[in-house]
Amino acid sequence: MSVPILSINNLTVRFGDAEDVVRRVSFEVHAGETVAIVGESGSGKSVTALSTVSLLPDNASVSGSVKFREEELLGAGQKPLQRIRGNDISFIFQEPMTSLNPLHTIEKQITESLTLHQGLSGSKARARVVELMEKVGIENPETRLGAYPHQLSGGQRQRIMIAMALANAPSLLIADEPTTSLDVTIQAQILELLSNLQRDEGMGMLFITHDLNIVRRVADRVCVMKDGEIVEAGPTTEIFATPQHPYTQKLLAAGASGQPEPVPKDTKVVLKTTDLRVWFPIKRGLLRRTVGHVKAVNKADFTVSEGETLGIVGESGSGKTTIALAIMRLISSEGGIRFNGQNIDGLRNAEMQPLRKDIQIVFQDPFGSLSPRMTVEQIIAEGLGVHGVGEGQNLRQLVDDIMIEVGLDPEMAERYPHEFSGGQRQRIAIARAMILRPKLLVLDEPTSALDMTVQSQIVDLLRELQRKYRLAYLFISHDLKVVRALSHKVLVMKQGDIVESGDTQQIFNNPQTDYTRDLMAAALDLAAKEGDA
Amino acid sequence: MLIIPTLLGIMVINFAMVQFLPGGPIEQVIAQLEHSGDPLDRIGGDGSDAGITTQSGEESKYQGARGLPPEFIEKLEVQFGFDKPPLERFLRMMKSYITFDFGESYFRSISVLDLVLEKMPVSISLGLWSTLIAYMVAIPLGIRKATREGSRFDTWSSAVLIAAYAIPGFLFAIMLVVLFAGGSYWRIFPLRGLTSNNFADLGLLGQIKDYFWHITLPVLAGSIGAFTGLSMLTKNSFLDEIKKQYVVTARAKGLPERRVLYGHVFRNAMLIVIAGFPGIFISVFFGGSLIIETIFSLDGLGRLGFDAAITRDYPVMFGTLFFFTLLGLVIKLVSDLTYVWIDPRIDFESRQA
Amino acid sequence: MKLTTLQRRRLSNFRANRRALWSLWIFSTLFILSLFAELIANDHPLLVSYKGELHVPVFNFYSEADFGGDYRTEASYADPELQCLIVTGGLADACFVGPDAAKQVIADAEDGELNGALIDKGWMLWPLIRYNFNTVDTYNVKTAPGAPDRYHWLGTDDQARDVLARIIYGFRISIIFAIIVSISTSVLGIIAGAAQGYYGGLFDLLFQRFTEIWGSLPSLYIIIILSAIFNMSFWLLILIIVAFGWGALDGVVRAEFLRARNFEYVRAARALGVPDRVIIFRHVLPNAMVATLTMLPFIITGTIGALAGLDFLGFGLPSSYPSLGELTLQAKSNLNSPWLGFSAFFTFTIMLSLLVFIFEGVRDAFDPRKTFQ
Amino acid sequence: QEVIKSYGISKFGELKYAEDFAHLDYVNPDAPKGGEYSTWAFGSFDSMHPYVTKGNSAIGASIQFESLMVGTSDEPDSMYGLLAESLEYPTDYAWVVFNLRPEAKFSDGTPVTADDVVFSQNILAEKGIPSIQTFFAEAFESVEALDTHRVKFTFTEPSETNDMVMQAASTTVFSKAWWEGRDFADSTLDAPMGSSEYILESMDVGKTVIYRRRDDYWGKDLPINVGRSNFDTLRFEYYADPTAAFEGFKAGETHFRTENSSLKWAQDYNFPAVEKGWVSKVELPDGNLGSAQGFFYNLRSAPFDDINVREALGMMFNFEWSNQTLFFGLYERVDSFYENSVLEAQGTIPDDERVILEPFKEYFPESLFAEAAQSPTVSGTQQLDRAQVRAAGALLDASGWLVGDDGMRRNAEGTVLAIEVLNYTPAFDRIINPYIENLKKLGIDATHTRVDSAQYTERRRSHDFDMLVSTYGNSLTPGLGIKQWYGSENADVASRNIAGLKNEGIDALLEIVIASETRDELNLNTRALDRALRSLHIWVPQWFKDVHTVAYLDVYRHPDNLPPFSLGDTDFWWYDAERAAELKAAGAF
Ligand SMILES: Nc1ncnc2c1ncn2[C@@H]1O[C@H](COP(=O)(O)OP(=O)(O)OP(=O)(O)O)[C@@H](O)[C@H]1O
Ligand SMILES: Nc1ncnc2c1ncn2[C@@H]1O[C@H](COP(=O)(O)OP(=O)(O)OP(=O)(O)O)[C@@H](O)[C@H]1O
Ligand SMILES: [Mg+2]
Ligand SMILES: [Mg+2]
Repeated sequence: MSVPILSINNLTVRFGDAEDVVRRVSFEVHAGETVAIVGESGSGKSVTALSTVSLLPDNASVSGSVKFREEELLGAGQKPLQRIRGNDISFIFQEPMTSLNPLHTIEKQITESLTLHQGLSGSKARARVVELMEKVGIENPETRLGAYPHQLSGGQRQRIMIAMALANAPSLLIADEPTTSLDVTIQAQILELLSNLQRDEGMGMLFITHDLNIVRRVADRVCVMKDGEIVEAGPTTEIFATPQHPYTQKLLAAGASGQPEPVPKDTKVVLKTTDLRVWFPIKRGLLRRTVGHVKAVNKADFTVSEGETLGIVGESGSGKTTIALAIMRLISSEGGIRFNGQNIDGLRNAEMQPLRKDIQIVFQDPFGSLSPRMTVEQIIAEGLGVHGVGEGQNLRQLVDDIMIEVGLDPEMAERYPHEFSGGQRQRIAIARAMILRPKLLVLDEPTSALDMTVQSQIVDLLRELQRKYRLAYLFISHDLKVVRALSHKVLVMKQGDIVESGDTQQIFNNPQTDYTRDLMAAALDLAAKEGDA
Repeated sequence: MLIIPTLLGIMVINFAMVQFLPGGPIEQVIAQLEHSGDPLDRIGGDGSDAGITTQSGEESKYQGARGLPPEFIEKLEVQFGFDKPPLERFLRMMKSYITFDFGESYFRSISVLDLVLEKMPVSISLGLWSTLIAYMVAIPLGIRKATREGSRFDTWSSAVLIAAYAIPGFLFAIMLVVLFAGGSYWRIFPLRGLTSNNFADLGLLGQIKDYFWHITLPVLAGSIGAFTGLSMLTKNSFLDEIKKQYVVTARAKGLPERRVLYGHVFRNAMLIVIAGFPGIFISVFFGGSLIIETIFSLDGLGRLGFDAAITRDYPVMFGTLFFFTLLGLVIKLVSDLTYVWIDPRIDFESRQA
Repeated sequence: MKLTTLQRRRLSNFRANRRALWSLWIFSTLFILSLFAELIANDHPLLVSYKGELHVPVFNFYSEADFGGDYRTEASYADPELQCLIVTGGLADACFVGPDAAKQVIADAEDGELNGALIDKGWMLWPLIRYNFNTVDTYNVKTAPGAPDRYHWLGTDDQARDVLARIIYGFRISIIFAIIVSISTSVLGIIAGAAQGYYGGLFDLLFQRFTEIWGSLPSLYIIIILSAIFNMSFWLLILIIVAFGWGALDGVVRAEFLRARNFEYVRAARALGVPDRVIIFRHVLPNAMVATLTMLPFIITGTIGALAGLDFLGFGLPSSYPSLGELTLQAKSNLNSPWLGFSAFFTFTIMLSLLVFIFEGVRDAFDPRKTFQ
Repeated sequence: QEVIKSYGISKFGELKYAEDFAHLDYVNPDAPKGGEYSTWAFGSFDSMHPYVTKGNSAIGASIQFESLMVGTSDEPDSMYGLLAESLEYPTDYAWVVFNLRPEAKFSDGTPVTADDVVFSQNILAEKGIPSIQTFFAEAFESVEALDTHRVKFTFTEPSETNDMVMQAASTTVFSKAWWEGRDFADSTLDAPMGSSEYILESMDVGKTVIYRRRDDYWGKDLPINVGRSNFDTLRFEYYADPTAAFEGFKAGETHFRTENSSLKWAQDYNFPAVEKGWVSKVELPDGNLGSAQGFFYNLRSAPFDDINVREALGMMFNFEWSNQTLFFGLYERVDSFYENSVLEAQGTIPDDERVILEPFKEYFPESLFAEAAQSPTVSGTQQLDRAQVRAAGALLDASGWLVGDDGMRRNAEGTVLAIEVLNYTPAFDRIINPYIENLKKLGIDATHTRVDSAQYTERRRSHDFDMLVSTYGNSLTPGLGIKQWYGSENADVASRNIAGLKNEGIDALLEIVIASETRDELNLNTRALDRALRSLHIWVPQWFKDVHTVAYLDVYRHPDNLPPFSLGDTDFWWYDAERAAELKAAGAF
C-alpha cells in the first residue's frame, strides 16, 4: 500500500504531572480510508486526535511520533503546522457549542479558511459558503449567514463546524463525534456527504464516535480505546464479528434497551404548558430595531406527570432546546406554564428561585454550562448549598456518591471543567442536576457524548431514580433508541411546531405524519444497515 | 432620551454645591487685585522664593491707590448677578443654556463657547495623540507579553513599564524638558506651544512637521503613564481568552498566530479595553492634562478647567460642565453601542424573565 | 483552619511563582517595618539613661527640666546642650554654653570625668535614623535641600527634613491610605458595576444616570468645601477619594458583567436556582475579575499618585504630613537636587513593582488553567 | 489766590532737575538704539488692556501709554511733564490745569488733545480698576477741556497737600476716537492705541508678546526721554512653568532674567553660557523701600490681644537659620516698616522723635522710650538662642500661659495655647513649617493650614485667622494711604489693616505724618511712626532683598551708576551690537 496519510507511532500524552492519559498509541490512516476510534468516555480519543496537529494545551507533554504523509508533525514549527492545519488536515471538534468564536458571524468563520488556504473572497467565497451550508443541510443558508453562534441550535452549530472542516477539501478529516447533535435524517445526509468526498477526493478520515451503527456503516478499520490504550484494532467487520478484548465485547453488547416502567395510576400533573410560544426578535441596525422573528416554538401544549418521561424528538433546529429553556424560565416566552399546579410564567427571578430545586435541567452544551473557575466538586455541590438540601450530611460524601453513580471517579472532584473529556463533562452536568432530586428533570441530549456502556449505565440510573422518587423527565434526544427505552410519551417537533404526539409505542410503531415516518425510517435504515453487515 | 433629565440633575446639584463653596468670584477678584490670585501659584508657583514677586502690578503706578471699598464689592455683586436669589439665578442660567448661550466669563470679555473653542486645538492634540499612541503601543505590547508569558521579554518589559508608570508624570515631563528642550543637554524639541511663531509662513508639509515637532514631548509625557495599565490589562485579558476552545478551532483552521490573536482573541478579550477608549479619551481631553499643559506652557482645557475652579469663574465652570457633560453623555451612549458592536450577545435589558 | 486540597494547590502555585513570593516577602517586611517607623526614625531616643535611671522618650513625655534643664516644655533631644545634660547628669552650668561648646563638653565627659570632677555619666540609645518626618534638622544641614551625607543618607528636602525618614513615614501613610482606598473603591465599584451589569434594565438605566451625575461633580470643589467645613484630615481625604474613585471600576465591571451574564454557565447557575447575589460573586465575578485584578495594583499606586497629585495641587494632606506627593513636588521644583527625585522615583518603582508582581502571582494562582502545572 | 505754574511737581516742591535739564542723570544720553530685549513672564495672558479688572493683560501692555507727567528713578516723588508741558494750580490745590504739548501724537498720528484727557479720566473713573475707580469718583469733581490743549481737573474739596494734583498728573491718556464704539470695561486682544514710543508689534496669545519702537515717536527729543527706550524690540515670552522658563533662558530663547529664587541664584547659574562669559550674572543695588513682609497677627481676638504673646511668638522665628539654610544667605532681615530707607527708625529714641511721641506715651509700652527701636532678636544659624527661648517663655509665663505636665501651655481656664498659621501658597511651606516646629518647642499647639486663594481671601477679609503672611505696601512718601494700613477706622472692616491695629496713639501719629509739610518733617514723623508701630509687635517681620539679582546675555549694557529706585532694564539699558555679533558668531544664541 502507498504511504499512509497519517501514521501515529507510540503516542503518549500526559498533562502536567498527572498520569499518562494516552499510552503508546499507534495506528495509520490511508487515503480514502476511514479509521474509527471507539471506546470508553475519557479514554483519550479526543486527546489523541488533538495531538496530531499539536492543538493540546501548553501543559500537555506529548511524545512518540505523528507523521502526515512523510512529515513529522510532533515538534514541527508553527509554519508547517499552519500550512497543514485546516488545509490538509481538517478538524471537527467534539463540542461545537464552545468551538465557534462567539463574536464572529457564521459567514466570517467559514470564509476565513477559504480565504486563508484558497484565497477565495467576496462573492465567490460567499457562494461557496452557501453551497457548503446547503450540503450540511442548513435550510435557507442565505438568511443564516449573518447569524452568530449563539443564535443557532446545537445541531446547527455542529453542522457549521462540519462545513468549516470540509471547506478546503482536506486530505485527512479528523472528526470527533461529528454527529452527536444531529437528527437521524441529517446524520444520514452528512455521512453520505462524507463518503462521497472520500470516494471522489480520496480523503482519509479519522472518525471518533460512540455510535456503533455509524462505525459499522462508515469505518474500514476500528481501534478500540480504553484507559488511554488501544486495546484492540482491526477491520470493522472482523471486530464486530469476533471481538477479542473483553471491553470490546462489553461495548458491543451494551446499548440502551428495555422499556420504561409504566406510569403509576392517579399521578399528579407536574408540568403543563398551554400555547407556549417563543419567537426570537431579529434586530438590525445601529438602534437595534426588531425587523422580524425567528419562530423557534409555536403553540406548544403538553403535560408531564409524576413518574412519567416525555420524549421530545425532531430535526435539528426544530425548537427542542428552546422549549426546554422556556419551561425553565430561562428565556422569555409567551403562553402558560404550570408547574405543580402553580402558574410560573409570570414569576420574577426571585420568586422562581425556591421552585428551582424541583425543576432541573441538563444542558445540551455541558462545557459551556460549567463555570470555568469552579472545581467539579463546587459545581456539583452548589445546588445543595443553595437549596439547603442535604443539610447536616457530609456534602463531600453526597458529591462522591453521585459521581460514582454517573460513572466518574471521585478522585477527579477537584479538577476544573476544562480538564475533562466531553463525555465526562456531560456526566458532571447530569450529576449536578440529579443531586437535587428534582421533581421534574429536563434532559437536553444528555447521552450524546457517552459511549454505549456509560450510556446504558445512565439510562439505568434514570430509570432507577424515576422508580424510586417518581421523577418526571422531559427527555430531548436524537437517539431514538434511548428515547424509546426511556419515554412513556413522545412529542415530534418540526420547525417550531409539534407535529405529532402520543404514546411511545404508538409513535414508533404507527407514526401518523410523513415527517415522523421519515424520521423513523431513517433510524431503521441505519439499523437495517447494521443488520446487513 | 434620558440625557435631558440627567443634565438637569447635574446642573442642579452642581449649582447647589457651589453655593456652599467658601470664597466666590468676588473674593477672587479681590485676591487678584491684591496680587495673590494666580491659579498657577498653586502648582509650584512661579519659581520665586516665598514673598519675592517678579512684577509689581499696574496698580502701584497710581500713588493714591487704596484698599477696596464696599461699594465696589456691591458693584461686583450686581455685575456677577449675586444680588439675586440663587433660584432665580439658576433659572436664568438654564434658560439661556437651552439656547446654547453659555454666557461670558467673569474675568474676560469672551463667551464661554469661544473660550472653549480657543483651547480646543491643544486639548484635541494632546487627547487624541496621547490616547492613540497609548493604545497603539500598549495593545500590541500587551498581546506580545501574553503570548510570551513568563519569558525574559515579559519580565523585562514589565519592569520597564512599571518604572515608566512609577515616574510621577510631572517629574517625567520636566525631565523631558530639561533633557530634550532645555539649554543644558540636547536641544531637539521646542520648549513651548503647539506651533512655531512662523507657523503661518510654512508650507503644508512644514506645518505638519512643525506641529508634530511641537507635540512630541507633551504627548510622550502624557501617554507614558497610560501605557502600563493598558498593556497589563491587555496582557491579562488575553491570557484569559487565549486558552479557550474557539481559539483551538481557529488554530485548527491553520490560521497564523497573528491572525488567531488579532482576528479571534482580540475582539473577545478587548471588550473592556476598547470600550474604555471613549472614556479615556474624554478624560484626557477634558483636563487630565493640566500638568502637561502647565509644564509645556500649552493653553488647553485642562488649565481652563482648573483656573475656572480656582478662580470661581462660574459661567466658565457651568458652561464647560454643561457642554462637556452633554458630550460625555453622548460618548457614553456611543460606548454602550460599542459594547453591542463588539459583542452582539450584549443587551441592556433586565434579566427578570 | 484546614486548607482544602484546592487551596493548598493555589498556595503552592503561588509559591512556585518565585517572583511573586519574593515580592510578597519584601513587601510585607517593608510594610511591617514601616508600621514601627517610630522606632526606626525618630528624633526621640529609644532609651535614655539619666543619673542611672532609664527613660523611654519614644513613648513618654519628658520635659527638659526632667534632665536638669530649665524648659518645662518637651526636651529636644537633638540639641547638643540637652545631650550634654544627659551625659553629664544634669550639669546645666557646664552645658548651657552654646551647641558647639556643648559638643566639646560631651566629648570631654566621655571618660566619666569633667574638669577633674567625677560625673554621673548618662547615655542615649538612638533609633537608626535620628529624625522624625517633621524634624527640621538645624544642626547638620548647611543649605536645604541638602545632599546625602552621613547624617542624611538620602539627603534632606527643602525644609531641612530628612528624606529617608519622610519616605519611611510616607510609605506607611501612603500604603495604609492606598490599601484602605483601594479596597473600598474596589468593593464599591465592583458591587455597583456588577449589579448594574447583571440586572440591567431599569436599574442599570437609573444607576447609570446616577453615576453620571455623581461623576460630573467636580471633586476639587468638594475637597475645597469639605476642607473649609472640616479640617482636611487623613480620613476625610479617604472618604473623598473613595467617593469619587469607585466610578472607575464601575464602568469596567459593568461592561464585563453585561457580557458575562449571557454565558451558558450563568444560565446554568440560574437554572440551578442559585440566587443572583451568589451568581454575581461566585460565577460571574471570578471570570470578570481580569480587569479588577489587573487594575488593583494600579489602583493602589494610582491612589498614592492621586494623593501625590492632590498634594501637588495643594489640596492634599496638611503639608506637615510625610507625603510622597510632596516629595515629588519638591523634586520637581528642585531639579538640581536629584536625590529628591531619585528617592521618590525609587520608592514608587519599588512599591509598584512589588505590588504588580504580587498580584500577578495571585492572578496565576487562581487561574484554573494553571492550577495543575 | 496765587496760581503756580511749573514744569514739574513733587510732594514738597523740591525738584532735582531744572526746567532746562538736558537729560536725566542716570541715563546714558549717547546710548545706541537698537537690538532686542527679551525676558520671560509667568503664566499666560489673554488681554492687551491692563486698565480694567477683566482679563489677564499681557506684561508690558501699559508701556504703550503715556501719562500727563512722569516720575524719575532717582527721586521719590517728583514728576515732570510728558504729555503735558506744564501744570498750573492754586495754593489750596482745589484744581489743576495741564497744558498739553501740541506736538504730542498717538501712534496713528492724531494729536493728543484735552478731550482725550477728559475722556481718559472719566472712563477710568467709570470703568477702570476698582481701586482707582472709586478714588477718582470720590476725589474729582470734574474734568473739562478748556481748549484743545488745556485741561482742567477740579477736586471735590481743597486740600492741604498736593496729593490730588499729583494724582491727576499721573492720568494715563487714551485716544477717545479709538475707543469710539468699544467698551472700555471689556478685556480685549486688540491693543488699544497709545502715544508712547513702543507699540505692539505682534503677539501669540498666551505665548509671546512683542513691542516695537516707533521711529515716528513724537517725543523722541524730549529731555526726559533722552537716552531711554533704547531697544528696538521688547519681547516677552510666557512660560507656565518656571523650570521650563529657566531652560528657555539657558537655551537662549530669552536673554534677560531677574532671578527670584535664591536657590537657583546660588546653585543653577553654572551652565556653559555663564562659564564662557556669554551670560553675566550680577547683583545690582536696589534702593527701593524694603517690603514690609511678615507674619501678621490678628490683634482682634485672644491670644493676640496680649502683647506678651505677640512678642514671644516673634522671638521664635529663626530668621538667621532660614536665611542661611533656605535662602543661601541672600536676604536681609526686615526690622522696620520702612526698611532700607531714611524713614526707618534707628537705635534709641532721639530727642526729636521723643518730642513727637511723648504726648502719646500711654498708648505704647515703656520700652518705646527706654530701649532701642524694636528689632527682631538675632539667633544662631543652627538653633534658636537659649536666652531667646527663655525670654519668650518668661513672657508667656507672665501672661499666664503656663507649661503643664504634658509640655503644653495653658491659661487659667485650661485652654491650650493654640494658633493656626494661614497660608495659600506652597512657596511658604518651607518657611512656615520650621517656624511651626519652633513654636511647638515653646509649648504652643501650632498648626499650618493651606487653603486656596479665594478661601484665603475670604478668611482674611472676615478676620477668621490667627496669623498670616502679608506685605504692607508702604511708600517713600507716606500720604493719606497709610491710614488704610494702620488706622483704627479700618481695623474692623475688610481692608488693608489686616492685623486689625486699633491704637489711638498710632491714629494720632498718622495724622501727624500726613500733615508733614517738608520732606525732613515727613522723614522725622515717619520715623517716629515706625518706632511706635514696631513697639507694638503687630507682626513677625520676615525679610527683603536689597539687590536685584539679574542674569542676562552679555549684550545688554547699563549706566555705571544705577538710580536707586529702579533697575530700568527696559527703560534705559541699551544693546551692544558689536558684542551681540561676536556672541552670535560664537553660537551663544
Ligand atoms: N487539559 C486537560 N488536563 C488534564 N486532563 C485532561 C485534559 N484534557 C483531558 N484530560 C483527561 O484526559 C483523559 C482523556 O480525555 P479525552 O478528551 O481524550 O477523552 P475521550 O476519549 O475523548 O472521551 P469522551 O468520549 O468523553 O470525549 C480524560 O480522563 C480527561 O479527564
Ligand atoms: N438567541 C437566538 N436568537 C435567534 N434565534 C435563535 C436563538 N436561539 C435559537 N434560535 C433559533 O431557534 C431555532 C430553534 O433552536 P433550538 O436550539 O431550540 O433547536 P433544537 O431543536 O434544540 O435543535 P438541536 O437539535 O440542533 O439542538 C433554531 O432555528 C435556532 O437557530
Ligand atoms: Mg472526547
Ligand atoms: Mg438543541
